[in-house]
Amino acid sequence: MNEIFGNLLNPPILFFFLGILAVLIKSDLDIPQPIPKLLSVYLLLAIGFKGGAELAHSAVGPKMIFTLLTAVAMSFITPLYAFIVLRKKVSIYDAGAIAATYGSISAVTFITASSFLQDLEVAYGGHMVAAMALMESPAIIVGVFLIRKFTKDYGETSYGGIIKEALTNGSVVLLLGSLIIGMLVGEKEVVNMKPFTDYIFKGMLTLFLLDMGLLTGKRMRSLRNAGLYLLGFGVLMPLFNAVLGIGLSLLLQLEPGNALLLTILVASASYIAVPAAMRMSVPEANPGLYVPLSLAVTFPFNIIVGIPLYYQVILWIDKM
Amino acid sequence: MNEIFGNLLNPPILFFFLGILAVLIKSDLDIPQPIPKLLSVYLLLAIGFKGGAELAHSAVGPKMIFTLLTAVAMSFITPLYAFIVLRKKVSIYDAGAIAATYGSISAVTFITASSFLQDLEVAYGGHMVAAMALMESPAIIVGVFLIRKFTKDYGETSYGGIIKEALTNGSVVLLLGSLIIGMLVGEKEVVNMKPFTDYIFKGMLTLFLLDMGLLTGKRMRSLRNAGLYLLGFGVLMPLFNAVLGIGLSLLLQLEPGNALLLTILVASASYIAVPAAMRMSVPEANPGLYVPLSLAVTFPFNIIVGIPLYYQVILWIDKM
Amino acid sequence: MNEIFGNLLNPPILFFFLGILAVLIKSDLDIPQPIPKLLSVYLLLAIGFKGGAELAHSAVGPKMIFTLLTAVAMSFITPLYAFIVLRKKVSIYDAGAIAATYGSISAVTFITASSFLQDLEVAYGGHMVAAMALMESPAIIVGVFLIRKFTKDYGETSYGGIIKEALTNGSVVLLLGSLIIGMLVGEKEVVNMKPFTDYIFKGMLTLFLLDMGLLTGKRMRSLRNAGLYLLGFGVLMPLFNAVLGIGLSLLLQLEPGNALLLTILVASASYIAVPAAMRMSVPEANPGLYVPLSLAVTFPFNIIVGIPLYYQVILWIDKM
Amino acid sequence: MKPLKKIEIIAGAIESKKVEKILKEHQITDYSVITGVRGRGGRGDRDGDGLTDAFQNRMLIVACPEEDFEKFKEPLRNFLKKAGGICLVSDVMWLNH
Amino acid sequence: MKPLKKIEIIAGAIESKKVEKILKEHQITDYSVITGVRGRGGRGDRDGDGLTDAFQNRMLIVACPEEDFEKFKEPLRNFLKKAGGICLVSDVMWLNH
Amino acid sequence: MKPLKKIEIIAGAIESKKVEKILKEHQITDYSVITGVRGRGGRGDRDGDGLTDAFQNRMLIVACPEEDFEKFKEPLRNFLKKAGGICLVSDVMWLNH
Ligand SMILES: Nc1ncnc2c1ncn2[C@@H]1O[C@H](COP(=O)(O)O)[C@@H](O)[C@H]1O
Ligand SMILES: Nc1ncnc2c1ncn2[C@@H]1O[C@H](COP(=O)(O)O)[C@@H](O)[C@H]1O
Ligand SMILES: Nc1ncnc2c1ncn2[C@@H]1O[C@H](COP(=O)(O)O)[C@@H](O)[C@H]1O
Ligand code: NA
Ligand code: NA
Ligand code: NA
Repeated sequence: MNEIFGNLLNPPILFFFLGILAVLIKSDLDIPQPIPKLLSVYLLLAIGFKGGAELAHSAVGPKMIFTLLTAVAMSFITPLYAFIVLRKKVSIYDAGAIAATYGSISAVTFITASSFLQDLEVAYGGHMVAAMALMESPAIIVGVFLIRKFTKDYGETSYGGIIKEALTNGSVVLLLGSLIIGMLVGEKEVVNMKPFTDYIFKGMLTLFLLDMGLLTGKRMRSLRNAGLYLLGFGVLMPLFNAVLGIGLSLLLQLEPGNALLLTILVASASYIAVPAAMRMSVPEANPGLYVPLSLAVTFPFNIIVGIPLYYQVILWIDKM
Repeated sequence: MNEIFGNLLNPPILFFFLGILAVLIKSDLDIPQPIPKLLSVYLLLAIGFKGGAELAHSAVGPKMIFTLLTAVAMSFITPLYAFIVLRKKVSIYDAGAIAATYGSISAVTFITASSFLQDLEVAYGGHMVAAMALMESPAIIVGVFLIRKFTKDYGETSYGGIIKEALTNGSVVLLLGSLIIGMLVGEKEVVNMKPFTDYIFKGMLTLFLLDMGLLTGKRMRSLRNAGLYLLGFGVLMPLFNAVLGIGLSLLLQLEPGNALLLTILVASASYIAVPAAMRMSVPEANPGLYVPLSLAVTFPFNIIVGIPLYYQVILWIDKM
Repeated sequence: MNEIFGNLLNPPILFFFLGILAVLIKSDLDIPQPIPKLLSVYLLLAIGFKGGAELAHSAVGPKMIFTLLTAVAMSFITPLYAFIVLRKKVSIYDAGAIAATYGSISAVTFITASSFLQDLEVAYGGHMVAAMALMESPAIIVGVFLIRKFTKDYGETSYGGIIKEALTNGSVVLLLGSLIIGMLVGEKEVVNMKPFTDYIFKGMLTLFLLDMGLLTGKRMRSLRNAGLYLLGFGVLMPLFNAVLGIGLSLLLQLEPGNALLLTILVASASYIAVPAAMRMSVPEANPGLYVPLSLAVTFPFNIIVGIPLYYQVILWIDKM
Repeated sequence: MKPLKKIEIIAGAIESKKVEKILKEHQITDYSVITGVRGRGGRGDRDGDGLTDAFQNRMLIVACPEEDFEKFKEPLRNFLKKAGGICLVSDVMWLNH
Repeated sequence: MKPLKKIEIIAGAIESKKVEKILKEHQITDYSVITGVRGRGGRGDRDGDGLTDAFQNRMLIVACPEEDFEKFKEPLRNFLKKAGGICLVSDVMWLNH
Repeated sequence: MKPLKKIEIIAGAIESKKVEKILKEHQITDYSVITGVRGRGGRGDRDGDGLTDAFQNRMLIVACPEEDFEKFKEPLRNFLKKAGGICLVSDVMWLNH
């Protein structure tokens, strides 16, 4: 257990705190664009490639397929109950956007969890990376659908456009592409790429989380407008989703590593793909609300408390 | 042979395809400036430094000197026959610019070929990096000269200026500088730098080729204006140049590794140094023509088909 | 001794020369923002983290504490005598700004010195990184104080603001933060981070010094306005400070590694933190004077001549 | 020199792509775009930070005859009303060539 | 469309933060900022290079009614006198929405 | 405040360096440059992508008295005719200091 909560003494997490701290003390430390872009392209490429290399060894079995189906199903379902919880307290536009945010996933949270597992030397399947890619977009479509239905505004929005945008989203393309490439290239190439994709990975994640800390710190300021209800939502929604995720992992009889990753996918919330899509399809929703909520509440909650907590629960259940 | 065409299953090449694909499906995946700049500075520095370190071990013999002379000669000659082929079909300005483009070289094609050789554990001489640096600029001077001669416009252009610009071109300076530094520093420093210049090299090349794929995909669109004649030129010119390159390698009795690199230098076309120089010296030439031709036709042709094909032919001849 | 002056045959130093050369021959080689920012964030993070990891093993003794106190004291005292030397020749504003510049430190000079020690396999204490962080800001406060006192302009400037800005300076926060994190994480994490913080470190430093060379070359042009007096100051001040630094190291009985680092901290001059602070607090001072002086005179002097020279002297004294 | 209208549109980076579309739909083929513009307006602080360009603006500059502007004026106004951003119109002389 | 003044302020990156402060002090909440602007002026070459933004400029764009401009005109003038930079004022029409 | 002409020149990144030269030749020492400008014009799409700045534009801003503009007007027109780009001239008031 100590080892698990030692997660907090991990360089990536500690640099995340440093980033937040730097903003709080009004330091001028900053990591301007497009450095964060470079780091995130690197991380997606590396995690996808490693996942694909892993997948090349594994047999495609029914458990794998059910895991993927469950993952996709959750990204359709989560926005529905999230929307119900939200719509009484915020506008329909905001409710739909936040619902989509929580139905989708956070790649950095997933990557942090995979790094956490690696530190504990716990294995996980390459198909979990595919699950992540598949969960990124469906929630966007559900979110827009909910808004259209409840505002009865069937205006100019073409679902075709939204679906296309969701599927051709840069990070989905990069993740799935890297995954397939990792599967294709063969062992020798995987070894050749290791210094780049593996050895410096933790350092790159550390740098990225420093930047995420800076960003989180900045976005925290806008939370004042969010109100207690939403703040509570930002903590309780991932917890509720994690319970679901752990339950589903139990049903699917997943090994602890895969169980944690499925749980973290369900419990995490998007702050990249969804905001970009929402701004275009639902400009009425307030990005000053849904971005800080997922970035400055749910993201830190998941990487600091969530990952070790969920994993501890998974181990307890596993031992029962 | 299978091993050779396994080139296609190389991460750099596959990520290049992924980049093109991302553009074709209209994904928003992008790698904004100055990230590509960082990657290309890294690649030039590393390839130069490694070449220099290699060169420090080799004796300067007549074969090396003849190889360098041949390389330089080719970058003067290639634009001449390219211009003759082109001038009937396109304006003199465009003919001159395209001729210069094909007389010069593509560093990324060279680097991809060197990475291909490394995978096959085939050695090559550090002086080939010097050959690359020496071939970058002469074609620019020839191209401008041809245009001036045929348009009889001896206006304000000062050859001194063009020559100076060609010689002080950023990538030439970085390549030659890194080469000399690699020669000077001694074995211990070369080892110290290895994790940076060698171990992560393939990963960095992969990232760069992903970006090149994105760029190629975007530039492919402008090819519509190019017409079939030019498209054919974009494939047949490198093939013809490769035949010349292989023939010259035979004459010079080069080992397979050096033969491939000389061939690829002759066969490749510039899309960095030449466009920049042409825009300043010959603004009448259309960069929407010569850049896509070298970048979106010849570059992919060379790295996908050319490298393994040329090398196969070199081996066949070698075995005869 | 040969080994020591072999410093010049170090990739970082040679690429620094290459950068200057590129500017002198008017090459268009450049490394645009924010690449230098990325490299400097990396270097500060890595040097801080490694220092912290080192510090985790060392006992806090009186020698360490006296070293830190001496370092801080010097950053208060240096601006005072620098100001006296300068005020007769330049405006009080410029004198104060230059004085602050020389009281503060240059992280890259320090990092180059630490890389120099590493090549010679000479150990140094992690607390020297703390000394660097502590010396960055005091000189700013002293500089502003001197200007206010001598111009009798007690206008709107609030010392609170300046002090706060000095303490929350981005590089101070990043350095101290990384130091503390390096202390906290434990041996296993330090090993995990090594490929990122150690193996590619020299390569990243090399890339950064190439950029510093380009910048130095550009700033050298503005030195024409500086006059001989200031140019002399740019060389003699670091020499004088180095003598003081060596003397203090003797008094403190520091080991050669720590002695060199203390000396280089005292002898080096800021071109990041101080200019940024001065522009805001003393807009009357001419940044076209104090930046080139520290960047294009003192910085190259220190990394080329200073580091090996000071170290040689330290060894001589040590052997006596 | 020829008198033209200069139209400067500052809007979110994502919205600006839509504005470009509107321009194209009205045969405005020539214009310039400045990216990475920060700003504050009715829709809060666009500080340029973040992993997407959701908190960035762009500035589109169009120089065109008044009659061309009249064509896309209303569609643009409608779009900006919904999506935010400003549009400033001024008189310029074009140093034609 | 509504007539407004467009105020364009080009100043050092560091100084521009102070200009933003002045705007805020005078209740000018809406404006845009273009970063990474290079330039030359009385205070030498701002070539955009360097590790700090000490050699960079920014351009602030404010569109506001003339009477609002009158309010911060003098403080701005005083600041620019000391810190450098230029302020250009012109007439624009605002495509209001 | 003093009336000046504001000259805005948008041209390719490489060509803009030549424009800066023309300005210098006519003793125009003070101006600003915005880099990384994208655009579309008669010479096709400048999408900002690529390994060189061959597909990028820059915007030069010069505020100067009309008589100064008259001096470099013709050389500039000739250059832009050949190399592409636009030049827009408008009236501004300079908040002098
Ligand atoms: N009065 C103004 N002057 C200059 N820029 C403005 C003004 N109002 C809005 N903007 C810009 O337009 C963007 C979007 O405005 P808004 O939709 O009002 O939030 C802001 O982030 C600013 O960059
Ligand atoms: N006449 C001008 N036209 C355009 N930009 C100017 C002009 N004068 C100054 N600037 C800009 O304002 C910055 C600061 O000006 P200065 O304080 O005069 O050095 C310069 O670096 C330029 O970017
Ligand atoms: N009417 C216009 N309005 C705004 N920008 C323009 C216009 N025409 C051309 N430009 C800009 O000037 C650049 C060069 O124009 P051109 O030489 O016509 O291709 C384009 O890429 C645009 O950025
Ligand atoms: Na989720
Ligand atoms: Na060639
Ligand atoms: Na010092």
